[in-house]
Amino acid sequence: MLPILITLLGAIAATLLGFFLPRRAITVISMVTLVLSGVSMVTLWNGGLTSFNGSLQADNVALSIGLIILLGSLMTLLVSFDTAARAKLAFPEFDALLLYAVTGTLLIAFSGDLVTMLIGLEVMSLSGYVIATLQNSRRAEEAGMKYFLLGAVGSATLIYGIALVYGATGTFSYVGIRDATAGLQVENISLLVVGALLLLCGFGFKVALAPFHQWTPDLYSGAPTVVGLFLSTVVKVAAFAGMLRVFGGAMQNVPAWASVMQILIIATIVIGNLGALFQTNFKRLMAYSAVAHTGFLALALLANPATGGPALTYYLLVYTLMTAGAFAVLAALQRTEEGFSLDDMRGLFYRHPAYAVALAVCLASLAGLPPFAGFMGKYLAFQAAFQAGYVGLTLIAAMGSVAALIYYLRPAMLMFMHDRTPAREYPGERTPTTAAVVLGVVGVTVLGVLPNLAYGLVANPAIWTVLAGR
Amino acid sequence: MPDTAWWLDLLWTVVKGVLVALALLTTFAYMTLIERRLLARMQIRWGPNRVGPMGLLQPLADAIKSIFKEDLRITKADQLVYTLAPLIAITCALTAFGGIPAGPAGSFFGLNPWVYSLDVGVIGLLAITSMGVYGIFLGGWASGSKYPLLGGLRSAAQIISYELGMGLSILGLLMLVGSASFQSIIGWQATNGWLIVFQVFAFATFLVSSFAEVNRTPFDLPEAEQELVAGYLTEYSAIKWALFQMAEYVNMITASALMATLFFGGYKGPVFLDGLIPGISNWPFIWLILKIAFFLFLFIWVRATLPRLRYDQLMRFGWKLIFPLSLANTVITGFYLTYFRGAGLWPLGILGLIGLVLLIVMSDRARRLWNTPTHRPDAERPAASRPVGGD
Amino acid sequence: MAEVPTAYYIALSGILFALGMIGVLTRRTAVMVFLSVELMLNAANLSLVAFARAWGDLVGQTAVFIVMTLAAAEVAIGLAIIVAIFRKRETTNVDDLASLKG
Amino acid sequence: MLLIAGGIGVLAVVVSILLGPKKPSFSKLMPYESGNDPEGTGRERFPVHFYLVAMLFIVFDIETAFFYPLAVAYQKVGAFAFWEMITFLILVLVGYFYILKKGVLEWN
Amino acid sequence: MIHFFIFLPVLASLLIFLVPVRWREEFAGAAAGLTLAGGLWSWSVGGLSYYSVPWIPALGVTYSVQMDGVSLLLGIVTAFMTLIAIIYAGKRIPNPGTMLSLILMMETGLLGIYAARDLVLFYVFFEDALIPALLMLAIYGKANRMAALVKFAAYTLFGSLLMLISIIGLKYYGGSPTFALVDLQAHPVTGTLQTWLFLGFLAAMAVKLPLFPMHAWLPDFHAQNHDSGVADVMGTLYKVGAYGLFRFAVVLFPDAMLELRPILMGLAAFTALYAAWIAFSQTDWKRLLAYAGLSHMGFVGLGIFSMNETAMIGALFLLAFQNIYTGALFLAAGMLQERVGSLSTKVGGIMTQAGALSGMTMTLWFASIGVPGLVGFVGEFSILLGAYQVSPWLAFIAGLTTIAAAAYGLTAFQTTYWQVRPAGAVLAHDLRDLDWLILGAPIAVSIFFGVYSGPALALVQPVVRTWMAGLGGGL
Repeated sequence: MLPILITLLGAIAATLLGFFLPRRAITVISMVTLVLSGVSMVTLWNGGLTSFNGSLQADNVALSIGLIILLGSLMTLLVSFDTAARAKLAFPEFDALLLYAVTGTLLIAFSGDLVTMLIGLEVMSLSGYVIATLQNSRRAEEAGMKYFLLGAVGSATLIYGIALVYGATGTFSYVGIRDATAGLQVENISLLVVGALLLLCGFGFKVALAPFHQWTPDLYSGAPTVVGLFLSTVVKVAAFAGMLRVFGGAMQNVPAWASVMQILIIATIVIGNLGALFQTNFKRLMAYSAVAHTGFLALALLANPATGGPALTYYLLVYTLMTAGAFAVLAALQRTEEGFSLDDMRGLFYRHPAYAVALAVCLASLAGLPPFAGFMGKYLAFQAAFQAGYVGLTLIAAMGSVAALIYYLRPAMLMFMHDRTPAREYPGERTPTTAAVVLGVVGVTVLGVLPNLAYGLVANPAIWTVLAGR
Repeated sequence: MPDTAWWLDLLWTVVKGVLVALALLTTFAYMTLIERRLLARMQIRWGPNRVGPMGLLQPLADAIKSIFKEDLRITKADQLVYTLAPLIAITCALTAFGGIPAGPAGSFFGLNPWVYSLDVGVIGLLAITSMGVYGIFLGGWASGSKYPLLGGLRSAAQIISYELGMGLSILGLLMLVGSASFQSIIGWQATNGWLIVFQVFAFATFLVSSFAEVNRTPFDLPEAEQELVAGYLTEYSAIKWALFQMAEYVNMITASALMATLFFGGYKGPVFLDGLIPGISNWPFIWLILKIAFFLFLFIWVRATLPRLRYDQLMRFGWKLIFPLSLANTVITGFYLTYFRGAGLWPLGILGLIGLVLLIVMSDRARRLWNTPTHRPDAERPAASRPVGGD
Repeated sequence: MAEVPTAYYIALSGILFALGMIGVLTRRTAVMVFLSVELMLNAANLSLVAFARAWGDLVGQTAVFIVMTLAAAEVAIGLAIIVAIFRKRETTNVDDLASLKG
Repeated sequence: MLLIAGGIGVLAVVVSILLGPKKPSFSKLMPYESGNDPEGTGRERFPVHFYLVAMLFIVFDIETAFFYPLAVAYQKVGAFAFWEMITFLILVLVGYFYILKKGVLEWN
Repeated sequence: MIHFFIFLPVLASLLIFLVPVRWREEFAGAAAGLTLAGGLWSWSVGGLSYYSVPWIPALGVTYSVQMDGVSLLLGIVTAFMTLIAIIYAGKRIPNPGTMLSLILMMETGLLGIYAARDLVLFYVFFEDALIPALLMLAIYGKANRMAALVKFAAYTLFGSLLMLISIIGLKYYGGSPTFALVDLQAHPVTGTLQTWLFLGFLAAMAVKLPLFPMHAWLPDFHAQNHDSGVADVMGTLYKVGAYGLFRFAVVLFPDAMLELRPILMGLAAFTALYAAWIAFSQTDWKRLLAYAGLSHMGFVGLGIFSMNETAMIGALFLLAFQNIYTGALFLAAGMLQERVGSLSTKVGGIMTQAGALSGMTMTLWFASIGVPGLVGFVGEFSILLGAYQVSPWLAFIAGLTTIAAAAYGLTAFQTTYWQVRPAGAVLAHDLRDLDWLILGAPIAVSIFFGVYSGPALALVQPVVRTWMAGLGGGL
């Protein structure tokens, strides 16, 4: 409750103070807000508080995902601090909307029933649409439009799914749904299954599972880089949090969704990885990589919550760090919002050695190479899925990672190849962005070497058995 | 009502509906006449007095003229919408009135003196009336011409702006009554006294909003001849034009009825008259019609008295004055009800009165809110890059 | 009057939803796609109300309220985006938005 | 029943329209532009301000819509309702203040 | 101590960037020397004992390391060759900081592979060694390195991800509490499942070994690497497939290995012969050496797969020392390239101008083709001896390889060093200062252990014996 309120207050402050203070001050305030919210989350740890009759529950699941969200948002703000002006995004509204979106994402993570989740999701999505379109350019608008249209379709599907689930169970609360689905009545089951599948589709739109992923590449590459960073990390984390709550907690007993999910995951992994193989623009590559990672993340989701939950949480954290790190490097170095083409990256190591190494670390982590955390994330996801009996799926995912390695490898290696052309990167000052990069790189490395730092916190299976709430 | 006679029920409803519609149309017809006469009187001239005795047949003549006039079809218009628009306008206008009770239940020859009744009568009525804006906007758009388009836009903007003030101003009232059905509101007033007493401030804002809602002076910008020829009506003629006019007047009647019902006890007369003629306060129709007549007169009176606002003033007036004021009224009422309910209701009336007086005293300052031309040179603007709501 | 069975409402809402979905899939102008989405939302509302009645439960109706709000917010933002695009390109055809390829 | 009352109106109107004579139309049925030949289409873009007003209306109307149930149930809920309302209002007023500052409510 | 041994190089590889440019070579050399000293010290105390702490307790991943005889031998060889490579790199590559760092980083990966007693840890080090290998190729490679890179990475990852899944499956199906080798051993998986898991594991090892159908990345990898041969040395060391099979597969999948023994041995023998055959037609030194190495690895594979004690000892012995002479040969090829600007085997006439270089190269070649008295012979002979007990025919086929090796090795040597030097060719100078050490030290080691293989065998033998004993007395 408190963390959400703090971010909300921050958002309001950013909205109103935007008229009186310079943008950077607003950004600082926003960051302070996020930190405060994080602190309040830490104090709530193990508290297991609920409010509004269980509509909001601050259990450890919510808190850990909330912290991931805050981390991603903080990195976004850090990056925006000095690149927003270049990206023509230097409005206080950007910070305000960002915080509103964060509020929404936290609502999802803390949600205890479908309606709260829906509100959070929409607050997040709506702010997201605006953020994506905020930059006054054709690219951003086009990206935002696609995002919006498909996102709206996703929302509608989701809402219809919620309606059907409500019809089948007579309740919105996760606990209620779980209890109701424990002893299924026959006449309701078809309703329930259809509802669950619609929910799955709706969430599929939000997290970009394969047949519903079309907006992703356009959005992540068309929107300003900072925005791409935010949307591909925080928003995705939140959508997964929602899925975790709904499918891992409330609807664990509902039949059929898991098998459909399997198909979606296969499609996602195949399409995401194959799509990324043929990209020539780094931003688009990252976009497809985000799709591919969705598949891996969903793999953890599919598994039994006791193992899949911590795996998903850890993976989300790592995913946030490495994706944000990569985008941050991109934001620091790019001259235009189109980002780099892969050719631009040739020889980056000799022009900006530190950035290149940082990017290489992020890419290696994304590719799942040890000792970086991406490996552990992938490993945990595979293990969770494997233990849940999805052996074939795990094999397919492993094959997908091979493709993934190749397309991450190409840019990573190109950076280290000699190149005589003059620098094409943006030369200016960019300390805060660098801070974000450092955060990402250090996080990825430390968590890779000592995964237990994060995993140990969430690994207690007890907190995952009450995913739906008490 | 037994289930078996649903068709009978339906039949009676239809009959009542037709009656109401006819009554409204007749009122509309004579309203035009009365308005012209009254205006003329106020401006010290005669007004129509040729057709029939005292010009009483003038409305009939007008009607015949409208019907037999050529129905122009503008080449650039979107024919379907062009035809549909006045229909929407009049339908909404007529429908809205049906929900207002004209007497106690069963007082109309054993039937209920209303066409339909909803639990959320006030809200339903507001909803239906606000649908009328489609008629106006679509009419303006479908004409395929510039003046109507702008006129339609303007009036749509105006109507929706004042819709807010209107909707908000009755909130305090609803809080007091605790129900949104007309029956309960009237019943509450019968026991506790007219709501105007307790919600005088709300009434003020409601009244102003009603004027704007029905596009009457001083808010009849959409039809401002000097600026936009005849607004959304420019390309309309004959019966369609008449329908729009009709809708406007019917809306006026509805607004009057609404004000009467919400703030002036509805179909109930003053209770003290019961002492003279027992039961007089419960006579159907008569009280409502009287009250409506009073408000209609007010409409005409104001038209004769006040000048028209400029469009920017109009919008600012709605957004910066009416909207916050009605909100404030709501909050104050809410606060009072929560913490001083035990003290009775009359202080609320005094509070409202004080507010109104304050507003009038401070009217010069208040006016600055909406009346100052806020022309800012472009250079002063924060670079146009600041997006507003996504533009 | 006789009660209308809940199943009828659900069937109707299902049809509405399907129509909306078809609209989304076949229409090419942003506004029409958008309208179809609204249709889908209202289908959801309809079924929510029907279910709320069937369960004798007010929560479903509350949810409708919220969904309506969401729909409204979506309209506001969606139209803003569509208008912004239209003003730049004079088209809202989704197929014309193809500067991001790959 | 609500529809029937509306239907009456529609019916009456349709009949009256049918009654009206439709003499052959003139070719001069062009949009009125103070006697000038009309230029361009009549469906021009209109000032974005109108969109804004429409959007604001949506936002605040929804707000009002939220208030109605609250108002009706107000006395039953008690003090919680008041604070609920205040919280909600503050949020709404943030938006109001924002648009005020943005100058959306200014018409030049 | 064991952690110091494993992680000193990676520490140095990071710290090296803090060291002033002109001192970097010395710094790296000192670090590598220190590591080697650590290895030798461990040898003197008889290995480093088992150490295990939970790493990710919730998942049963442990950090378990140990340096027993086999690990130690391979570790010391790695440390030794790393030192050699660093010395040469410092001399040959201008501004070698990055290269030195990568070399050291890779050393840690390799030492980790040898020390790891936990499958996940093993996997981590396994992949970890890959990154510097890739970077060496990317930074210092030749024009077509991208293709080689992608091929290398794709093969490797393909295999290792399958291995990862089979690692997960191993714990899951066996019901072991942790991934530590001891626990996995105590909770074996049996039956068909074991075969499947073994196949997954094998996929990774076969790529690294490399075994016949998985070998395609190898020649490109070497051919595209930097001329100096430094990267190739490290690449050679990276061929740890046989070790992985020995360390994990033999104990975890004994049934599967026995079941598949004929096929695998056949493949290994075929690999050895096939590679030798291909090597025969190579005209590029590095490709030639790559195929020669492949051929050796076929031998090693044959030894491991035969599940025979003698053969296995020989295989590990060969695995360790093959690194030394093949690595040194790569460096020798690098020196040749440095002198004549070409890696062609048709240069001709080097012997007359750079006698010492030629002589040393020849000695190394002899070691490589298994001339008795040199270290290669001991390994190859043991393998053949052991394999003969299992499958005489396959041993015979593999034995042909030694003849083929002599043929391709001597032919190449002849055309490069003896054949008449074409007129007007660049004058190739002979070995200078450190060159002596770089080639001399490996030769010394080769000769020493070729003649007196006892100490090395003493390291390997007990481990293999215990291993085989654990399988019921060996076969």
